[in-house]
Amino acid sequence: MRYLSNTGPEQRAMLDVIGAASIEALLTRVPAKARLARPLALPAAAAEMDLVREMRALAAVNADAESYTCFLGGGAYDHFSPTVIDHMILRGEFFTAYTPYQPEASQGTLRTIYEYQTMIAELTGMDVANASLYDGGSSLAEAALMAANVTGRTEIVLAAGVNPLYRHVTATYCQGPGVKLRTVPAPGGAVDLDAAKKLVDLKKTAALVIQTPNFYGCLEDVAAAAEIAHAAGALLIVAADPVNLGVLEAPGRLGADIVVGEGQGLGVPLSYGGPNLGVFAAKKELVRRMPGRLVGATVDLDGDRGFVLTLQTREQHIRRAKATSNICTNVALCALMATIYVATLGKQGLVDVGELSAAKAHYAAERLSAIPGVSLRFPAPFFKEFTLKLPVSPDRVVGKLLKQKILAGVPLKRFDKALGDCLLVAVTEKRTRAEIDQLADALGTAVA
Amino acid sequence: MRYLSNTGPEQRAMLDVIGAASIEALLTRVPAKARLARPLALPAAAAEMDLVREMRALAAVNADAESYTCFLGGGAYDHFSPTVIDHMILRGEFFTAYTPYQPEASQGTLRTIYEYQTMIAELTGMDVANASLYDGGSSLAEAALMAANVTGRTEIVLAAGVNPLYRHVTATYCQGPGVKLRTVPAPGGAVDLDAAKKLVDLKKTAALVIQTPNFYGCLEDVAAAAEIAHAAGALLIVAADPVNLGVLEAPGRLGADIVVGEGQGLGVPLSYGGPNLGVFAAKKELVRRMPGRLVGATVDLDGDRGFVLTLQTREQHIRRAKATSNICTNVALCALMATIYVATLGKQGLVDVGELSAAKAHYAAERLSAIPGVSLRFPAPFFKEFTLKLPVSPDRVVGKLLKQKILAGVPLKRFDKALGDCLLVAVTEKRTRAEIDQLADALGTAVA
Amino acid sequence: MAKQGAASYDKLIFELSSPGRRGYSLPARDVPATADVVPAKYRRKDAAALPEVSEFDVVRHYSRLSRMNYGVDTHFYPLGSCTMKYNPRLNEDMARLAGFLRLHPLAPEAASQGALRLMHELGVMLAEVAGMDAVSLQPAAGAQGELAGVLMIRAYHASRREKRTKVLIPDSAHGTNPASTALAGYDVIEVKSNADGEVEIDDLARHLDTDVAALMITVPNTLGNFEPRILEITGMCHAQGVQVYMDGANLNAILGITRPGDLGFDVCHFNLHKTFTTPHGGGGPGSGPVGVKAHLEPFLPTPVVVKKDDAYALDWKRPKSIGKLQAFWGNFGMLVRAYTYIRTMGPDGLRAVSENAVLNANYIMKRLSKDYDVAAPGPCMHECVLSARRQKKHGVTAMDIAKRLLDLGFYAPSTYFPMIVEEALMIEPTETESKQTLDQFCDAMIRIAREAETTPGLVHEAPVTTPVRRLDQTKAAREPDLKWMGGSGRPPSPPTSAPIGDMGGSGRPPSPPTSAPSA
Amino acid sequence: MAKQGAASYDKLIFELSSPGRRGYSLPARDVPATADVVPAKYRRKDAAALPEVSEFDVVRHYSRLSRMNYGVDTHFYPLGSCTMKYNPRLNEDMARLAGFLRLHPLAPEAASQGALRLMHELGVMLAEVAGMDAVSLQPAAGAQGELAGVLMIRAYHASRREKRTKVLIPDSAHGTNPASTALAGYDVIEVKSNADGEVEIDDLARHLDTDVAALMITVPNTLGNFEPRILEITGMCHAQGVQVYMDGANLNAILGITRPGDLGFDVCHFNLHKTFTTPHGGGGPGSGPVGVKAHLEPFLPTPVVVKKDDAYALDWKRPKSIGKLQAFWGNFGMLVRAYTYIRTMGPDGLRAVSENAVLNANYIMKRLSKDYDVAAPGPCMHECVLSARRQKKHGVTAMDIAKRLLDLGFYAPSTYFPMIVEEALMIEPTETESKQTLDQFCDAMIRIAREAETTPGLVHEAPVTTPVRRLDQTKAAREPDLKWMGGSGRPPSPPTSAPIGDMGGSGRPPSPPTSAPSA
Ligand SMILES: Cc1ncc(COP(=O)(O)O)c(C=O)c1O
Ligand SMILES: Cc1ncc(COP(=O)(O)O)c(C=O)c1O
Repeated sequence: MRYLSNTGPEQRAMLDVIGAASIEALLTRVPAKARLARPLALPAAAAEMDLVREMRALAAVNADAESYTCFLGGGAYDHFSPTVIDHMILRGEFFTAYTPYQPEASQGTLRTIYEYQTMIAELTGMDVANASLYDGGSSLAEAALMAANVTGRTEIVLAAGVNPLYRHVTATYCQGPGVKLRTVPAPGGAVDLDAAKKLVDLKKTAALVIQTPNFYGCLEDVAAAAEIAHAAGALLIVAADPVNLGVLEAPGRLGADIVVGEGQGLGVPLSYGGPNLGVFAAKKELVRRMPGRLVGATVDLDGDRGFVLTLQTREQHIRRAKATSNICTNVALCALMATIYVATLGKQGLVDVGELSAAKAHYAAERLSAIPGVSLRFPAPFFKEFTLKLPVSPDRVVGKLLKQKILAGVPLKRFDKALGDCLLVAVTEKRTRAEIDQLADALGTAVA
Repeated sequence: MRYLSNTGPEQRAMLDVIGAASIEALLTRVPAKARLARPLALPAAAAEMDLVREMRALAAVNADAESYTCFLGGGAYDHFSPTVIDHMILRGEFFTAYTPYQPEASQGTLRTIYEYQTMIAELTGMDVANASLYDGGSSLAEAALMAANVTGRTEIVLAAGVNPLYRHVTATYCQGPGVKLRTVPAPGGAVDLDAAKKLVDLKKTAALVIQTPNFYGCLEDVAAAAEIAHAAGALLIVAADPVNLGVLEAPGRLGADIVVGEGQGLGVPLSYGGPNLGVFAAKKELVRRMPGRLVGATVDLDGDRGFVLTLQTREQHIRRAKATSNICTNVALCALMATIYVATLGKQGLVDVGELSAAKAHYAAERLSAIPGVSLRFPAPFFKEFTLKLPVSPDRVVGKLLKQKILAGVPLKRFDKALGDCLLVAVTEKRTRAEIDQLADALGTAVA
Repeated sequence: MAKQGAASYDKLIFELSSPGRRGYSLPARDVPATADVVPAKYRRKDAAALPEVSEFDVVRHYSRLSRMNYGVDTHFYPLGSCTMKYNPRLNEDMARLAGFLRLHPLAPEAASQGALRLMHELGVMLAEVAGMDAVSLQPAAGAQGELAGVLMIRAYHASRREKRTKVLIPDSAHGTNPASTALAGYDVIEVKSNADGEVEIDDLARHLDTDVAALMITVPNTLGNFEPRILEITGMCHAQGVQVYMDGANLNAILGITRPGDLGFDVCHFNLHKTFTTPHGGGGPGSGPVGVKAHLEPFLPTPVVVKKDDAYALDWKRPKSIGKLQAFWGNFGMLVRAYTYIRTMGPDGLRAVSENAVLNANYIMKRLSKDYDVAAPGPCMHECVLSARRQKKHGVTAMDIAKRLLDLGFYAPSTYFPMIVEEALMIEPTETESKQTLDQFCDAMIRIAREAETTPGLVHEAPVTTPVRRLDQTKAAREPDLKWMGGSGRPPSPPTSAPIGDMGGSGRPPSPPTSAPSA
Repeated sequence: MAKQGAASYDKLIFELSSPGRRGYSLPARDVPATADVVPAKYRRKDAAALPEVSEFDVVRHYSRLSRMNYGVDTHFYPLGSCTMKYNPRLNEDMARLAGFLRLHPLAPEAASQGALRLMHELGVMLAEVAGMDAVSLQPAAGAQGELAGVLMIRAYHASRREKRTKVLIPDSAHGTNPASTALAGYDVIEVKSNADGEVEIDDLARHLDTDVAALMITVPNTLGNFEPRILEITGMCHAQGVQVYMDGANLNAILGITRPGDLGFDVCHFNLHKTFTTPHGGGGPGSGPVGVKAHLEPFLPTPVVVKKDDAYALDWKRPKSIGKLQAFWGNFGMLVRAYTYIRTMGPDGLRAVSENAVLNANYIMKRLSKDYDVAAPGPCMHECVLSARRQKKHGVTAMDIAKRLLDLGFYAPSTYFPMIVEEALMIEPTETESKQTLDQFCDAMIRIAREAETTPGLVHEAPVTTPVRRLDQTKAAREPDLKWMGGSGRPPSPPTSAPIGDMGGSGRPPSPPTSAPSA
């Protein structure tokens, strides 16, 4: 019981003060009928060294990106993360603190969130960013609902290139409010803008949603999409990976009204898909309709600069059923990781990460599409991720390369039947030329 | 250059203030003849992710106690170490601080050292312990010189069971002062007390030195040794492993005048033999002759309790050539690890560690000595370590078991020609019965 | 003076920036430079204005900022409803094993067996703890667990062709309860609580009808009391075909003592970041698994982790599922921590957790009952709610008391929650705190009660030892300054107060902090 | 007020102890209980009085204690002669790789090739940096490196049948120089330094004779200046068969600029915990490798790491070796850190280190030269020494200034070292500090200079923001209280002032702290 404090004598002394004969005597309000008469059926307590041994074995079974060469993407990426991040978030004052409701005792957290909001606003080119939502998927869902509330409309039009997992989450969130989702096809990889124009309705459409680069890796024409959305009085929601925005244009500069995205690439570990970092930024006109926490600068009693949670009337703890969202706990510590990541990489670092990833991805695409029977599935330009068409089952190829400690890519069958012969390959700045060449050679053999 | 701060423009601005044309202009006192005309011949700077990859590979070729089952001892032991230790010493305020010369800005370090001194004094049964020396070997050397200084005598008598590496270090330190070393044999594993009595000289002997358990794992009779030493007006120096002292009697209670030892077992990682923790404790009459730093409690301007480095007139920075030792930097952070270790394990934990280690060691001794041709080399009682006599070359046995990821023990040939057929086996509380059985089975096959 | 030394640090990372300074090192490009791999039209026109600092700048800056926080590691944190217990270091280590930390969510199932097995086992363990039949680990936090739970109830009724439009929630509930329920498309109906924070059975009966989809309540309730008539309540609901949802945020009070399932609940969520020691991280991430009885299992979020023979897999074929809540499988890193914790404690340990949590809360309530009004008579469970009514008479509010505590070396209790208690001070000590700490805290609280009578000015002045003191919340809301504008001091032009199609977003400043609940 | 809040924490771990409380969990015994495996006569009669606390007690206690420290991470640390530069986090990670951290020193060489290779390569790199022919990594710190170096010189002379009894050391030397030399059995002869801290060539010449074994000097010297006539000095020595030892503690000033070997030195040690970024850890551990020219190589400590073909080994057959300095091979954990650092910086990076270290020191010296006396005219190298002579006239000493700096958010410079400078303030900024930080520090120093004239009381009052203020050093030395005695307050009976056979150990209290050098 190394996590418990009270010893027998201490319990006794406390009970005496309370005036209770036993701890049992404090539990009398729990109906006898509902009392658990047996111990919980759980494994017995494990000593530290035994549990460590067992957990190491359990972890060792997994093909992680440290012991395997990882070309997996689809919304989570094996980007480089400077070691200072973990050292800083392990400061107990950061990771064991609660939501900064008492600003005087929380300036550390509040300042880092304010820095985070500034960084995200700058990267996305938006006026304001919130303190984080759960992940890219729920951020998109919240954006869709916000658009519906703001516009008073009931339909969301999504490009087919939007990550199907995000579309799935959005559909879940839209059930209650009864917001309808419609999809615009993307035959060439990028969204069919003419089809979008037709689908976007002057009365019903609350927002047009695109992702760039999209799930298939293709870059979208944000400005054109903005025109279509705004022409119909709808908002443009853009999903983007902030780690790409050192090189790619900020969606805000191209007309986005809301920018969401998965911020995992900004120094947040893969961790089998969670916790992630839900990025959410918007135009300032929309700030009072935004979901999630906001930190603002103000002054204290002595006129010194200080930071507080602000515009809380949007939130559930004050507005309850009328809140802009039900979110309470967010992913503050992941936002801190991203803050430290952006601080460490900085202005030039994010450019380097983007350029390196793009260069390596294009080198990989060249090498791979040179393999007989293998080709790029879509003509549209891509950034760090691309879709390959294979002559044999992608699952089999992936299985074969796994034996060579290569995570070759994500088979798209599960996401889109029509792409059953496709493999989604992502290449970050971490992949070396040697690793890419190995992938090409191994894949060449696997499809031969 | 991520560790450097000044940018070109900043350098320029600073040079302008200084009134120098260039940094070169600040180096004019360095004789041109001695200037290095070429870049240092060192590997080019490595990027973080590249260096990590390379270092991982370098570390992976070592047979560490995490991936191998370790039965090695001989002065370093694979004891359990609670994870909180590393989390606490990674607090920047601890590990990036200097020696606490400014007490007001160093109370954290000073308090932990005071706690450490108290814990070591309690474990060893001595009046005072210092803030640490380098390791067990240099602690013994310092004790020998201190004994010579205190008594004004010139000879040290060491039991043959004292760790040969410590004896080697002691011999090195004694060259300058011209202190002579003599050795008492230990045919039965424990020191021959009669021989000791003969060797201890009423005029020349400054101290008798024993280690318990000794290098061969045998327990020594401290009280008897104390009688012999004191009868000759010499001091008794006892080398002991503090992690054993939850179960074994404190040498101080048995007449030791100085207790030294290697404190690595108290939560300090093996780290290929360094940094270690030099434990040094003595009777209070000897405090002003002790080597190393001492922290004392005192009061501040407001009468509040506070801690400072004290009795510094013993030390090199004040006494220079007349100092009790030349030590300056010690191993403060290792002492902090030991402090947190003892705090976490506490009163009962150190008993458990000792009892478990002893029980497992004796189980192992039983299993191993049951193997045909294998026997315990010495009759004397042991604690967590013992010497085995093998029918075939210990080096060959060790080599064979290494292939089965077992570090079987330390061949004694290198340390004592006469024990060329012996293997030193240590068993800590970390070894499971299954691991011990594996060792026995593997060794049985290897010698068959 | 409080603002001298390190405490006076007032920099933002941007204010340390120096053009050209670098805090990272990346390898040189080792592939040919294929010109314009990214067409100009997609490229950023001008570089993002991000900090340019050294690695050392980063380490010193964030080390200093961290020192401006109170954390559980450094301060007693009696924040009611938040279960601020010790966050075991072993959890952190285990979550950082490369096999877990560096595992990609889309790695082949065959290559993720260790992770899937851990999730499957954790689900089974949580189901046992709550007396539920199945658990989904996907919700990212309690609120999302609530959403998932209510959506499952909704899908359940729909599957039975029942149109029910209302969900009943006590007025003492946490804000996320009504918020999640509304998000799930239900009308929220408030049920009155009596003075002890217990559900008014008559009021409940009055509301119960076939239009009610569910009752959502917190057990123990937000006053820290166990609903004595809970079985009656769940029974009444079921009699009307009403599903009962238990907000499990207070589960720390009943581990091994009783189970939501045994109390008649159909759904309940867990806050792994409360009961199961995953760290709060300054606001998150958390994890909010949701458990259900068998009749709701078909509606669980997809995918579900299943075990076939000795292999584990993600089951996507769930036709009745409510869908997905986040892109991947859940906050896995938090799951590893919770799993490590449960394995460390074992069944006896978990029960001892609740027993000691209850003991500690009652001890505090008893020691403070002379100097403060107790919101509801004891015995309480894992937390107790006091009211600063009496102190208010001297002009000292719950917030003043909270601020004063900061000076005395303690974080503050939750204030102004639950809303049904005037000047509420909600205190949850948790089982990991020692009697010594509780006594120090009680002594401080009693000292403040005295100060309220004798030297209220001292309490109003507080805090004086913190880096900043009593920040201007109104200014913050009136002139939102939500990002750094180059230190021009000039805040961004305030948002246009009435955005198009405003559906209730108020332009007025928020109610003053004194009445903003903190939990 | 400074003592409120967390700063006021005044517990020792023993004072948190509660009988029966546990902070650990060990497995149950899985082997048969062989009765009395340890005979009673060897057993402890009564259990050691150690703390009994929970794991949480440990974490909170040491987290709080840490906050009572200033570290490089949190404060500018201009401690002269100590090179308090940023300690890279990557070094810490690499030293913690299981293959290094968990490697047993007596593991078979065949199973330690990675570790041996790292040591071999580091030795080669350090030799290149210093222009030496061979390096031993065994010394645990600078002082032990000195001892090893002087012992090698001793063995060298002995091997040539020369009896030399004296070692010359400038009066400006660090205390370990004479201490190590005396320990090696030599008479220490002080050589005068001139006002600039440079060796008095004439005084040196006067002392140089065939009875002198070595000259030991620090380059740059402890006033931060480079000996302009160093080649002449080493030449003079060699002419007399005198070996020259360079204390390499100040190597941070000359990386890639010049090398001890090229300056004519026969031996020099390195402080990896200064120049090569291994952390100081609150006083240690460090690492003090020693480099030598070829003629001294036979005398290196055993064992030496050697490379045969592609295999690495420990060579124990060193008949002329001075022996061992510590039980094993050196402070390996520190070697991994230093290796990681050198590989990270590369040759250009290391040279830039020294250039910026020199630039930063000269910048500070220049900015403070109006308000403080400069000990020696510049340009200085990596550090500069000021004198508070002027301030002393107003009754403000170097120590007062140091204490005042603590209130202003800076650690203090080294004070009263070197001893040849009155009221010395020795300032070493290091290359990792930014101009912004240096400017803040200089502003603070100038402010204090003003305060010394206008409001000296303020400076004497300092520090006021620290947990304790101006501790009573005399009481500490007169009534030594060196361990916790159950909080009885009663200090242990003071040591008998004159132990048997006293050879100089003084009973009198130490010279007051104002004159105790801190470096
Ligand atoms: C009673 C109660 N319910 C629900 C929640 C919401 O949980 P989360 O913050 O994890 O979304 C909380 C957390 O503050 C709570 O205290
Ligand atoms: C000039 C000088 N020489 C020698 C030393 C001693 O080095 P160490 O403390 O590593 O023994 C120091 C360290 O303070 C020093 O500054």
